[in-house]
Order: sequence, then C-alpha cells, then structure tokens
Amino acid sequence: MLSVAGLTVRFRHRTGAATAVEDVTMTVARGEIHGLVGESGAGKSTIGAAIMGLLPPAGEIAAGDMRLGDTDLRTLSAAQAHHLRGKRISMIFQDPQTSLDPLMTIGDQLVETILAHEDIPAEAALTRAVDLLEEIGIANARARIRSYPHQFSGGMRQRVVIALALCTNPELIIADEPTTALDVAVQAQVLDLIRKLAETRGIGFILITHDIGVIAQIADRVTVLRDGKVVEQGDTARVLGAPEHPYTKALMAAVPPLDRRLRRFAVPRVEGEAETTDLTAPAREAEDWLMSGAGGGASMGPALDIEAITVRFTGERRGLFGPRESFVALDDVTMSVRPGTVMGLVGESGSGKSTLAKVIAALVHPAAGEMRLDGAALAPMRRRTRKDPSRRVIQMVFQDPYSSLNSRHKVLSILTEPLRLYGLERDEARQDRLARAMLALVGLPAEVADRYPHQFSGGQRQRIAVARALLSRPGLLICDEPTSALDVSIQAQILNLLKELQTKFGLTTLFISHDLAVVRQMSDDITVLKDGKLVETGPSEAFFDGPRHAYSRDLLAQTPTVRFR
Amino acid sequence: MMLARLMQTEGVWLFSRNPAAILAAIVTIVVVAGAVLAPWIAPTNPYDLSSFSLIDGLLPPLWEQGGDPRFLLGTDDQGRDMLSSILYGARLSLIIASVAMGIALVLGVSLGLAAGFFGGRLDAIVMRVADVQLALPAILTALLIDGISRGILPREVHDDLRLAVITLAIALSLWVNFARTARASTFVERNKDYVQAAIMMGQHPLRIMLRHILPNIVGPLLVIATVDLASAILLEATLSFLGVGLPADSPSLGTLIRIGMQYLLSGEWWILWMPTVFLVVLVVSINLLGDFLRDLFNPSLR
Amino acid sequence: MVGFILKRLVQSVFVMLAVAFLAFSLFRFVGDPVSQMTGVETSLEDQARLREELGLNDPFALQFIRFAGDLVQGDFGYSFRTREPIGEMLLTRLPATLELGTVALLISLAVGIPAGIYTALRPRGLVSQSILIGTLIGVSIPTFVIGILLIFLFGVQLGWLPTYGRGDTVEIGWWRTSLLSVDGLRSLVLPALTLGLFQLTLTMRLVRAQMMEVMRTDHIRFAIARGVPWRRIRYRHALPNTMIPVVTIIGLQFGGVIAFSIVTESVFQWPGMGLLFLESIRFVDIPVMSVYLVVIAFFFVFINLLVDLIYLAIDPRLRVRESA
Amino acid sequence: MHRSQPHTTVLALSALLLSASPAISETFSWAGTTDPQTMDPHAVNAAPVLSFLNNVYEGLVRRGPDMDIQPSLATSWEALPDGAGWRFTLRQGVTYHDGSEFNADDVIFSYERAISEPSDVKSWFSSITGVERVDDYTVDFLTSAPNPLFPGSIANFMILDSGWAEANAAEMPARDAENHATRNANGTGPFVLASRDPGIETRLTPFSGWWDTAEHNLTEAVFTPIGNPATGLAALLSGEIDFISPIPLQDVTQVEERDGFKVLAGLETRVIMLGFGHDHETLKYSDETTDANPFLDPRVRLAVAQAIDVETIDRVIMRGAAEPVSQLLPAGLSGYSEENAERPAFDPDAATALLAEAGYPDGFSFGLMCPNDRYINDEAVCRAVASMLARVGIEANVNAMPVRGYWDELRADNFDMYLLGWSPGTFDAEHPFRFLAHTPTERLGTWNFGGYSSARIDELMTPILQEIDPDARQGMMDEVAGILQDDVAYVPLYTEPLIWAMKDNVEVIQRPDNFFMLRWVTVN
Repeated sequence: MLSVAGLTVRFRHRTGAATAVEDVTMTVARGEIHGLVGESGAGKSTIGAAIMGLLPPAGEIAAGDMRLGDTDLRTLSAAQAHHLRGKRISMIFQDPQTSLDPLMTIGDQLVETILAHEDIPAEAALTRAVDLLEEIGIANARARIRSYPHQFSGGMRQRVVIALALCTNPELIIADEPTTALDVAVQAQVLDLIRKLAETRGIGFILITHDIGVIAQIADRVTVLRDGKVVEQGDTARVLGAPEHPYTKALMAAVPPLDRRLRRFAVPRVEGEAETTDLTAPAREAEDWLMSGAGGGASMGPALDIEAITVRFTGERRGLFGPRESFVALDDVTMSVRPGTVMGLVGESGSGKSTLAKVIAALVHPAAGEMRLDGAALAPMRRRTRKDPSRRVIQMVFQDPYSSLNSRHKVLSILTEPLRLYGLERDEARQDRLARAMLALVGLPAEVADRYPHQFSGGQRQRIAVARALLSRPGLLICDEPTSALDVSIQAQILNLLKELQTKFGLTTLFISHDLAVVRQMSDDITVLKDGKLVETGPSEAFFDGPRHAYSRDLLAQTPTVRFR
Repeated sequence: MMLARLMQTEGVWLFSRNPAAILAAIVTIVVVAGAVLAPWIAPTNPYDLSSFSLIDGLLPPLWEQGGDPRFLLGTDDQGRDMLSSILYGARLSLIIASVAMGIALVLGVSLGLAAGFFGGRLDAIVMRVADVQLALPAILTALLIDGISRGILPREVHDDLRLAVITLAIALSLWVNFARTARASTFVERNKDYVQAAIMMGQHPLRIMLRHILPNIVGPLLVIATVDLASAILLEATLSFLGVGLPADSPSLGTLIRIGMQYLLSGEWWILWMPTVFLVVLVVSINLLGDFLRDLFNPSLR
Repeated sequence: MVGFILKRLVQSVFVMLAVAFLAFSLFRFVGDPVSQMTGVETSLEDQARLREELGLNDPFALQFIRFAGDLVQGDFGYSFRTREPIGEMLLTRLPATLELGTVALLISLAVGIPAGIYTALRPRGLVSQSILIGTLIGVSIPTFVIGILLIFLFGVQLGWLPTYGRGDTVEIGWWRTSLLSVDGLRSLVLPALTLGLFQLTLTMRLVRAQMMEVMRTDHIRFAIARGVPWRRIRYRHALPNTMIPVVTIIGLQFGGVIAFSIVTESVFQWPGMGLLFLESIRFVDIPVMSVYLVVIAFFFVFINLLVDLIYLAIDPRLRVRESA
Repeated sequence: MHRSQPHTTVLALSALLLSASPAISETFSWAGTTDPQTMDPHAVNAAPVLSFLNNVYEGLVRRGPDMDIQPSLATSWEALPDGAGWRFTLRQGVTYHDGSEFNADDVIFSYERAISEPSDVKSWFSSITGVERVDDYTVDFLTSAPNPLFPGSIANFMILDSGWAEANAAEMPARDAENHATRNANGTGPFVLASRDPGIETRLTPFSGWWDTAEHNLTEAVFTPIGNPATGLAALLSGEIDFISPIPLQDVTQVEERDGFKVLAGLETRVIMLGFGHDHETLKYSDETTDANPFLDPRVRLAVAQAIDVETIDRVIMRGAAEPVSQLLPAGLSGYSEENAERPAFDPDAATALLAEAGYPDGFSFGLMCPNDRYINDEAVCRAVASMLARVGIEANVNAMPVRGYWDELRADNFDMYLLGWSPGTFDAEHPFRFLAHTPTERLGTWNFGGYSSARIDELMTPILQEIDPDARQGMMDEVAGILQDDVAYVPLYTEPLIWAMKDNVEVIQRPDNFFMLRWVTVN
C-alpha cells in the first residue's frame, strides 16, 4: 500500500546541508504495523514527516519516491497534499497533553476533521464521532464528547488523539512515539488498541519508537535505523530474535531484560568513551581519594530509614472561603535502605517516587514522618541547615541531563564546586587535578573539563553529573530516573557505570525508575509505590520471581518484554 | 561571558545575514560615538555662552540659501550651532536614558530574582508593588515625581536636581519590566535540576541566584534593556515636551525638539527637524537591535 | 477559580490602598495646603483657623482614614486653583478621556490584531517586513511629534479634520459624548489615531509573537496532519490560543493609553482628564493631582479585573476544574 | 462645542436688537493661552480674569481705545474739597443681566466685598479710608490724603449686584471652596455669561438691556483656552477660530502671508527691563565673587547696559516687533520724559573698559533670574543677554522658571539680576515710579525688589501724586527719570509687542493693556 524507495532527506544548515535520511526503502501493507526503531538522531521521525509531507522548511527530499496506493506523494501540490492528510494518511503525536487544542471540545475537533474530508451533515459527523469514541473505549461518549481535552486523563487523551487520527478512515497512520509519554498500564492498552485497529480496520501503521519492547510487542515488521540509514529490515521476530547486523545485535544486548539480572551489559562501542573504566592513573587517583574519605578501606554507605513520611501539597482555594484543596503526594511511607545496597523505587507517574527522593534530599518538606541516616535523625527540609553534614553525604543524579548541569558554567567549575563548598580540598590546583581525575573515573577524557555542558551528549552529561556527585564523597546516592532520557545503548553504559561505582565504593543507592526492567538490573531491594502509598517493599529477586501484591503483578505483566530466544 | 560566547557562534552568524541589524548597529555606534565624543568633535560648545552670538541667530543649514559654512545644520534662535547642540543633546539624552535604565535594571532584576527564587510572601509583596507601579504608567510617574520634587524641594535645589529627578522618574517607570521578566524566568530556572542540585548541596541562596540563575536569564533581560533604553530616550523627550524635562541651557534631544516646536510653521524648519530626525534614527536603530536580540534569544521565532 | 478571582480582588484592594496612600502623602506633604489656598494677604490667624478647619492638625493616620473615607464617598475635595469641587471637574472631563482612550484602544486592536496575524503567517513576506519596519519607526517617533504632524497635515494643509477640541457634543445625562455627532466624530479621528498608533504597534508585535509560537505547537501540527482546512487551523485553532495572553496584555496597555492620553490631550487641546492633570501640575494644584492619581489607578485596577473575568470566560481550563 | 439650548432664541433676540449694526454675523470664537480661572471679579487679580470679566462686569469708570478714562457706571466724578476723596455720580436706569436695578448700595457692597479678607484686589483701595452713600445714585470714596489718580486706578473694580450676591451666598469671594460667583456672573456689561465650562470653553451672548449702544455686531462669542501655541495657530489657520492672542512672534510672517488672515502687532505698554540687587551686600549666585556685589557700582550697571545689543535682540528674538526704550514706560504715555529719551549706546568695548575701571578686568559670574512663561520669549531674551554679557567677560547663570513662584523668589531676594516687565496700570509715569523707583515701604515701592533707594525720588513721590498742574508735575517726572537713568537703577530694554492674529473679516481695537474688548469687535 505504502511504498517508499530510496528516500533521501537533506537539511540545510548554516554550515551547508546535512543528510538526515539516506536511501531508505520500506513498504507498509494494509493492516500491517511497521515498526521504525532507532536511537535519537536516527531519522525515524524525519521519515514520518517526509511521508506526511510535513518536513520543516529547512528540509527537502533529495531523492527517492513515495507512493500511497497509486498516488505519487512527491508530485502532489501543496493543496492536494493537505487534502490527502487526514483523508488517507494520518498521524499520532507523542504527547497527548499537547496534541489537542485546549480551547475546543473534543467533539468539535472530531467533527471538524470529519467535515474537512467528507461532505456529510454535521449530525452524521457527530454520531460517527460518538461511535468512534465508543469503539476506542471511551465510556459514555455521548456526554464526554462535549468535554474539553483537559478533562481527560493522559491515557484517555491519547485515545482521543487516536480517534482523531481514525475518524476519516485513513489507510495509513503514522504513530510517532505514541506511548512514550504514558505509563506502562496505559501504554499496554493503547498498544492493544492500535493492534486491534490494524486487524479490524486493516489500517497500516508506521510505529515510530525508540522502545524495542514496544516494537517487540506489536510490530509485524521492523526497520532498524541508524544515522538515517537502514541497518536491518524484516519480520520483527526475525530481526529482533536473530539480528544479523552488529548494530542490531548491540542494540538488543543493551535492552535490559525483565526476566533476569545481568552482571553488566555488553555495550557497543559508540560515542567516544572508554568501554569500561579500566583504571588509568588519574582514575585510580580519584578512586583512592574517594576511598580515603571513609577512613580508608572499602567504605560502606550509610543506612537510610524512612518512617511514616507524609507529604501534602496545598493547591487552589476551593470556594470563596472554602479550604484549600490539598493533595497527598506521599501517604505514610515507611521503608529502609540497607547500607551499601541499591534500593529500586518503582511506580507510575504520580506515584510519588520523585517526591520521596526530594524529601530525602531536603527539597520537599514532609508534613509528617521521620528519617534516619545510620540511625542518626536526618533533619527534614525546613530544619536541615545549609551546613548540615548530611548535605555532603546525600547526593543526587537527576533525570534530565540537559537541565541538571548549569549550561553557563565550565564543566571544571561545576565539578570543583562540591570540593570548595564542603571544604574537601582547599588547594585550587588539587581541586583541578581531582576534578579531571574524577572525569577519568567516569570514563571521560580529562580535557573535557574545559568545555561547556552544551558541547556534550546526554550520556556524557550524565557521566559528568555522576562525577559531580562523587566529588562530594557521598555515602548515599539518589538516582532519579537517571537513564529514562537516554537512548538504550547509552542507558546501558550509564547503568554499567553506576553498577561498577556502586560496588566499588559501596554507595548506598536509591534508584528510581518507572522501568521495571532497568530496576531489576540495578537493585538489591525494591519498593513499589502507587498514588503515594507503599505497595510493597522487599528483596528484588523475590519480587520479580513472585510479586506478592496484585498491582505489582499487573505492573510486571504490562511491561513489554523482548523474548525471541 | 555568556554573551561573548553567544556572539562568537550563533549570534555573529545570524547577525551577518541580517542587514537591518548590521545597519542599526552601525548607526547606533556612530551616534553613540558622536554623543560621547561631543566635547571633542562638536564645532562649538553650546553650554559656553561666549561661544555663540545672537548675531548668528536662525541661520539655515549649509546647503540652504543663506547658509553659513560655520554652521553645517544651521543655528537656533540663540545663534547656537545646531550640530553641536544635537551632539551635546544626544549625549545628555543617552546619559539620562542609560543611567535610568541601569537603575531600573539593578532594582528590577534583584527584586525579580529574589521574588522568583524565594516566592511566597516576598514574591507577593514585590508583585503587588509592581502592580501599583503598573497602575501609574511611565509618564504619570515621571510627572508626579517632578511635581512632588517641585513641591518639596526649594526651587534652585530642584533645578540642580532636575537631571536626577528626571532620571529617577524614568527609572521608576521602567523597573517593573525587569522585575517581572526576571521573576518569570527565575521561576523557570528555579525548578531546573541544576538549581535544585545547588539548593540540595546547601549553597548560599545569594550565590545560587547570582552565580547560577542570573547568567541563565540574561537573554530576555538584555532584550528588555535594549528596548527600554529606546523608550527611556523617548520618555525623556516626551517629558521635556510636557515641560518637566531639562532646562533650555542644557538641552537634551527632547528639549531641543520642544524648542523646535515653536518653529514648526515659521520657516526655520531645521530647528525642529534636525534634532527630531536624529532622535528617530537613534531610537529606530536601537529598537532594531532589540528586535534582533529578541529573535536571537527566542529561537522559536526564527 | 473563585479563589483566583478572590485573590485578584484582594490584590486590587491592596493596590488601591497603596495608591490612595501615595495620593494622600502627596496632598499632605507636597507644599502646604493652607498657604496654597490662601493668598499672600491672608493673616496668620486665618491660616491657623483654616488649618484647624481642614483638620490638618489631627494625627496622620486619622487624616489618612478621613481622606480615604472621603474618596470612597466620592468627596474629592476642592481644587486649590479654581476652587471647584474636584469630583465635578473630573466628572466633566472623564467622558472625553474615556471616549478617546477607548476609541484609540479599539483602533489599535482592530488594526493591530489583523496586522499581527498577517505578519505571523507570512513572516518572510515583503509586506510583513515593511509593516514591521513601519511600526518600528512608528514607535520611535515621539507621540507629540506625530500629533502635531497630523494636525498640520489634515487640519491646516488639507483642512479635512478639526485641529483641536471635541467638536459638537451631545449630553446624555451628565455624560457628554462626541460620538453622536458628525463633527464630534471628525474631531475624534486625529487624537484617536495619535494615541492609538503606539498601542497598535505593541498589540501587533505581541499578536505576531504569540501567533508564531502557537503555530509551532503540537496541536496545530496535529490539526495540519489531520488535514483540517488552513483557515480553520489559523482562525479557529491558532487565533483563540493566541488571544489568551494577548487579552491580559491589553489590560496592562490601558495604563499606557491613559499615560499617553496626557500627551495627546495636551497636543489636541482635548478637554479630558489628562489636560486637567497637566494644568494641575503646572499650577502645583496638588489635590487635583492626587485625586487624578487615585482615579487612574482605579480604572487600571478595574480594567484588569475585567480582563481576568474575560480570561476566565475564554479559557475552559480555568472555567471547569474537574478532571476525569 | 456643546450648544446651549436657548441659543436660537438668543440669536433671534440679538438679531432684532442689533438691527442697527452693519451685518448679522454668527458666532465669534476666540482663543487665548490661559482660561480665566474664575468668574468672580474680586477673587483673583490677574490679567486673564480681569480682561475677560471686563466684557461681563463694569466698573464706575472704564478705559477707551487709547486707555483714556471714560464714564461707565458713574456718569461723572469730582474731587471732594481738600483731598478728602472723590464723589461719584452713578448712572441711572442701569440694569443687571438678571434685570435687577443698579444703585449706590451695589457700589458699597462691591467695595466691602473687594476689601474683604478673601479678596485679592484689596490693594486697589489702600488709600481709601471709607465709602459713604450720599443718595441712591451718589457715592463718596474717602481718602486720608489727596489722591488725584484714584478714578484712573479703579477701572477694573467691577460692580456686583448686592441682591444677587446675597441670594446666591456669594457675599465674599471664594477661597477654599467655590461659590456661586465662581462660575456664574451677573454684571451690567455688554455681554451675558451664557455658559461656563472651566478650562474648556466659555460662551457669551450680547446683553439686550445694556445701557450703552453696542458697537459690535456679534450674536455670540465663544472663548476657548488653547495652551499649546502650535495647536492654537493651527486652529486659527484651519478657520476653526476667528481670533487668537498671542501667537508666537516667529509665526507672524506665516499668518500674514496666508490670505484670509491678518496680524495686528501693536506696542504694548509693558516695558521689559533688567533689575539689580541694590540692597544686596554680596552676590548670591556667583561662583567666585562672594565677598562683594559689583552691581552696587553704577559703572558696572552702566557696563551691563552698554553690553546689551537691544537692536539685535529685537531683530532676532522679537522679530523686529519690539521697540527699544530708555525709561520705565514707553514713549507717548503721560509723564514720559522727552529729555531722557536716549538710552546708553551698545558698546562692548566701553563696557569692558568700565568693568576694568570698576575693578573687574576679568569679570565675575552672577545669577540672572528670569521667568519662562510670563513675557514674550522671556527666556530666550535672558539667554541672549547672558551670552552678550559673557562677551564683555561677566558670566550670567540664567535661572529661568515659570512665573508661578517667580515673584516669591524675587521677594525672597533670590537674585543678583532679574528680568521684569512693567505696564503702567494708570498709564502714567507715576505708576512705575510708585512701584519700582520709590524705596520699598508698606505701600510704596512694593515691586522694587532690588531695593533701589533715592532720597530725592522718595521726596518727589508725594508731590507727584498730589500735584494737579501738568507742567510742574512733568518737571518732577523728568527729574526722577533723570536720576533713574544716571544711577542706571534699571536697564530698560524694550517695549513688548502685542501680537493679535485674526481672520481678515474681523475688526478689533487693540488696547495697549492687551485687554480684549468684545464690545469693539465687528465681523464682516
């Protein structure tokens, strides 16, 4: 139905032109779900845009041809292309929060789309819209159709988005990361829906994603892209099960399995880093420095006990004199992290896992509860002074490597900051040496210290963030979704790094993630949160072998897995 | 520093392909240079009474019939050389504008930073004060301050302070812009992880605000600074027109225009139009630069 | 949402109080009211008596409370210069200024919004560029110069439009309007243009910026991907989303309009409050100055409350607050 | 603008009345810079107010086109024996605009009102000890000493109807709060206040019951204050107004060149002069000379006089419309001293020499006080003077300020040299002598800010005021003028021009005191 041959897309830059997609050939049959997988910058989305005819002004199709049925997409006039959009090809965007016009009821948006392509009375359009909503599983659609997007939850909103893409019965739908912004549970539902639509309505899907799990779950065929080129193409089972190309192999190796815990990932040699942190001289120096901190010998991170922590956020006032709505982010959570071990903290978005981290890091003040660090009371935010020793002991690695480093400061000054702040090293030259040594330890060349953050890739930034954390000789390391913003191969590297450092320095670690597979790779113990309440906490392996709680079981079940062996 | 880096990369490139911006930059530089160097390059010193004579009064520009080679742009009713008056006037206007802008910047940014960083009660107070200020628009504030100072200060003191009064008035009417912008962007930055990290590490709030946040919000502030510089110049001119500006013996551009207004009809057009055109050109080019910067710092508009 | 309004109300009250206080201190401490009221030939005893009468010897707080109370009851005191009750003075001037300001604002919106949309949709177009440059020059010419130029072009040289004043006015109750007579409307044109021009450029640039932002958002891209007709995308999707921030700004612009109406009124001899204010400044007529201050602040606050309500009306996210 | 309802009827009425007058004209609208701030003839003693109210109210006497004193509400007056005062015989059958009768009670009431505490015109009656009602139409104004000039000095003393004032609680001029008389008027004058819109417009309609025959042919007159000169001129040129005064000097040629317009440029009686701080021990605003006051030395004052090129000031700043003068009043007025008509010639070198001789070879600096909104181009003149003085080596720091507060500054002696304009209220040399030349006392020399003092002039003052014989009087006048000139007590510069601009079809009479009298206006 859709056939793309030798597609090449160029982008004009201030420094000449760059090829984003090169000689891509692929086909999508009716009812087929074609996975388009690859890491950021692989050109997946560009292909989608090219097919939609929605390349940004700077982009141009340099070669190749694209046909939908018997229509040549390249020869269409702007008007024709616009008419074709929605009518025959439609699209689903990543973030349901932003893909809907907030000022228009979903009904209007549906009807408008239908009327844009079909010459039928508005009532007919409306009834079809309602049916459609029913079909994609929105209860009581007749009433809900009059509501505004913000009145739907994320999952429901994504369903509406899909309904919008469907309402004109297109032949092809391009889904660009349709589930990335969703929790596993919702993701599973949405994926099922797509699957169903493909089967029942025979719509062809191009499923653009970075998540091999998703591909494995529903794609019939898959195209693996790298740097705009097709690396491998074929039936999903074949490509993922028995990859031929080394890149695909590496990719598969980097995907954290849910069913077992690897010692370490076999990572492909990408980016500039040393594969393992085989100890160069400076790296060893940094290591010694870290060790020396804890009175020599293999140090052990402190034990962390959390008791009955409750956090409330106060919101808008309800009525004129009504009370403020207050929302309970954490409800009486009790858990403890054994010294020198990794505690995995999992839960869907809004489950309060990050809030818990912030409470420990004194960024959020708990309404109730106590914390202890090695038995000694750990002061909550408002009572924790700036000079409190725990400030040094507890360090954090944030989710978004792009915002966690001050882009206006040189890496060097970012790294030496803790040394100065905690007075660990007074001597400037020594600070400099140590900072660079620490870079070596996290697998970055020393000279990068003189650059600015924006000159690094996400993975490198995350390494710098880790180095910064280490440079305050921490005992407790909090990792808040440290890899969820990274490509799978990079994720693997960072996970390796964290594992190594953790074992080497016996850091007590609180590892937060929404991805059970990742957590399994990292953690000795695991804690599950749901809507601010603690579901269960206990040894990790036991949990994965047989979760006690029903919710945990669903969570496990819904997490997409790659099993082709 | 951050600017420097911007300039050597993105900025310069965009600049190089934006003729308007280049032209504006050149004009601005020339004018500012002319103003700053006035004492050295101006043919005469309009402040020195003995340097001009009533005999030379109302001479037209050089190219006009009856023009005098000594006075390129003609003379005013006192026999002052227009060119010199304009250069000195521009000097004064720029001084007032930039000092006022500076005050507003420091005041507004520090308040905005603090409000955005600490939030809560402080934020509320600052913003309410800003509201009050907003309720009293620029010209009004300026007029009031002038009126008040007339009322409370003895006359000669007020005249000596006139420059200060005008500057303060303009500054007061400009600080809100900075405060609101600084506050807004601080809010954004404050929730970014690098600030959170700094807070978590227990760095001193002052250090966090100045070392961490400030450099990251310079962009929008710079834009406002440019635009406000322009509006400050205009405001000064308007105040002079309304008669609360500077006295005629130390004429700013605005004062020159006010004086020139009397000759709108009388045929001595140059007395009005020379300074006016000068002012407009100056302001236009500053505004153009402002636009350029705005686009520069707001890539989505590119 | 109710809380939102409540909050704004409280804030407004705060602002008004603050301004009233400013006004009061102005009235009380700038120059000596008594010596202002009495001629050179008034004896000291008389002055003392007057001082007592006016209660200028009472404690400060008490005086302020009285002042504020009088204001609330609409008793604005008397002008030092003309001895007239300020309330009346302002009331007779109010319609002139409001009509001028409103018309100017309308002009600025009626032209500014379309122009903004146009320049946003065709950012690279020649027309857009020239509009942008044009408006840039527009903001760079002092208002008073523009005003005088218009007068001499249309008033003197072409003789099309009146050069000063309001022309014929029709009285509706105490409200004297120039909107109901041809002459009145003709006299309104030039001042309104002069006043509107500056606001126009602001509005245009704002709309332009917002529109360009919105056109880049996901929901617009999605609408395009659904093949929704272009004009619908622009005017049914992009425009409303653009207007939300714009509306709030318009509220703030009112301040600017009032401010510049001072200039405009002085140029066109427009018998509004601005002119009155200028005179009161020239003759250090403190009571008039301070009352004018309060009145302006009141309008500003009032308009902005209004804007907040409009805001609520057009943004469903604020109107309805439950989530599935 | 806002049309008053009874407009049409008034039109008909006046049409009927003015059947004698040449042509029926429609509304006549004129503009000035400032609005008369009150309609109360006793509340404010300021030219704009008095000038305007002279069209509505009348005094016992009035001034003719060339300032001559004419009978008005008084038909005749005579001095009481041995200077006991003056007896005024009042005109009979005069009615106010509201129809009520005018009689002696009103005169007495108005006098009481004019000298009441809130009144601003008390000074007019400083010489009056009391007023007596002889009969319904005869009133005596009693003086302690002979006062030959009294009748001439009360042309602006306007008569209110006692009944009306009492009925409307306006027995006193308004002070802190306005009263009925602030915005309403009920005079006997040729025009009725039809509507009053402070600061915006004021409408007058002819008074049908006026005792005198109207020379004007107006059916309605509208006054609009226009502050911005450019706007005012535009209004005239666009034909929206028929008359405006003043217009900027530099625009005179423009107006004259346009057809359909004309400019009436007469000489005002106001003399612009420089004054010195004769009683200042030291200079107040000098940068270096703080121990002495050079202006105490007549040579320095003469140097100043010689250093100033009045001709050029006239040519460039006053556009040749002014007239250089040598005395405190312009030539032609009674008491002008022909033998002192010469003013010191412009001679910078002589000035420099004089200064050196006086001990200031390299000059000194001082403060020159100057209003910037009182006289025509006053600030510009001051600056010109400053730059001319700078050329002979003395540096004037010009301090220009609005007239509001200017007098207070002068009274507070905050000057080294100041600019002053003086128009002789009585149109006789005695007026400037009395106010500017006499040593300052309670009642005399009240505007002699510099405190100039000459024993001879002081002793001549009383005789001058009381002498009836013209020649003897002139003799004394000449002597005084001579003394002033030798002492260079003041440096008279020029007489200010009066610039009135109007449409061609407007005929007016330009009275030297710059009062605009509607009763002489005809529109063809």
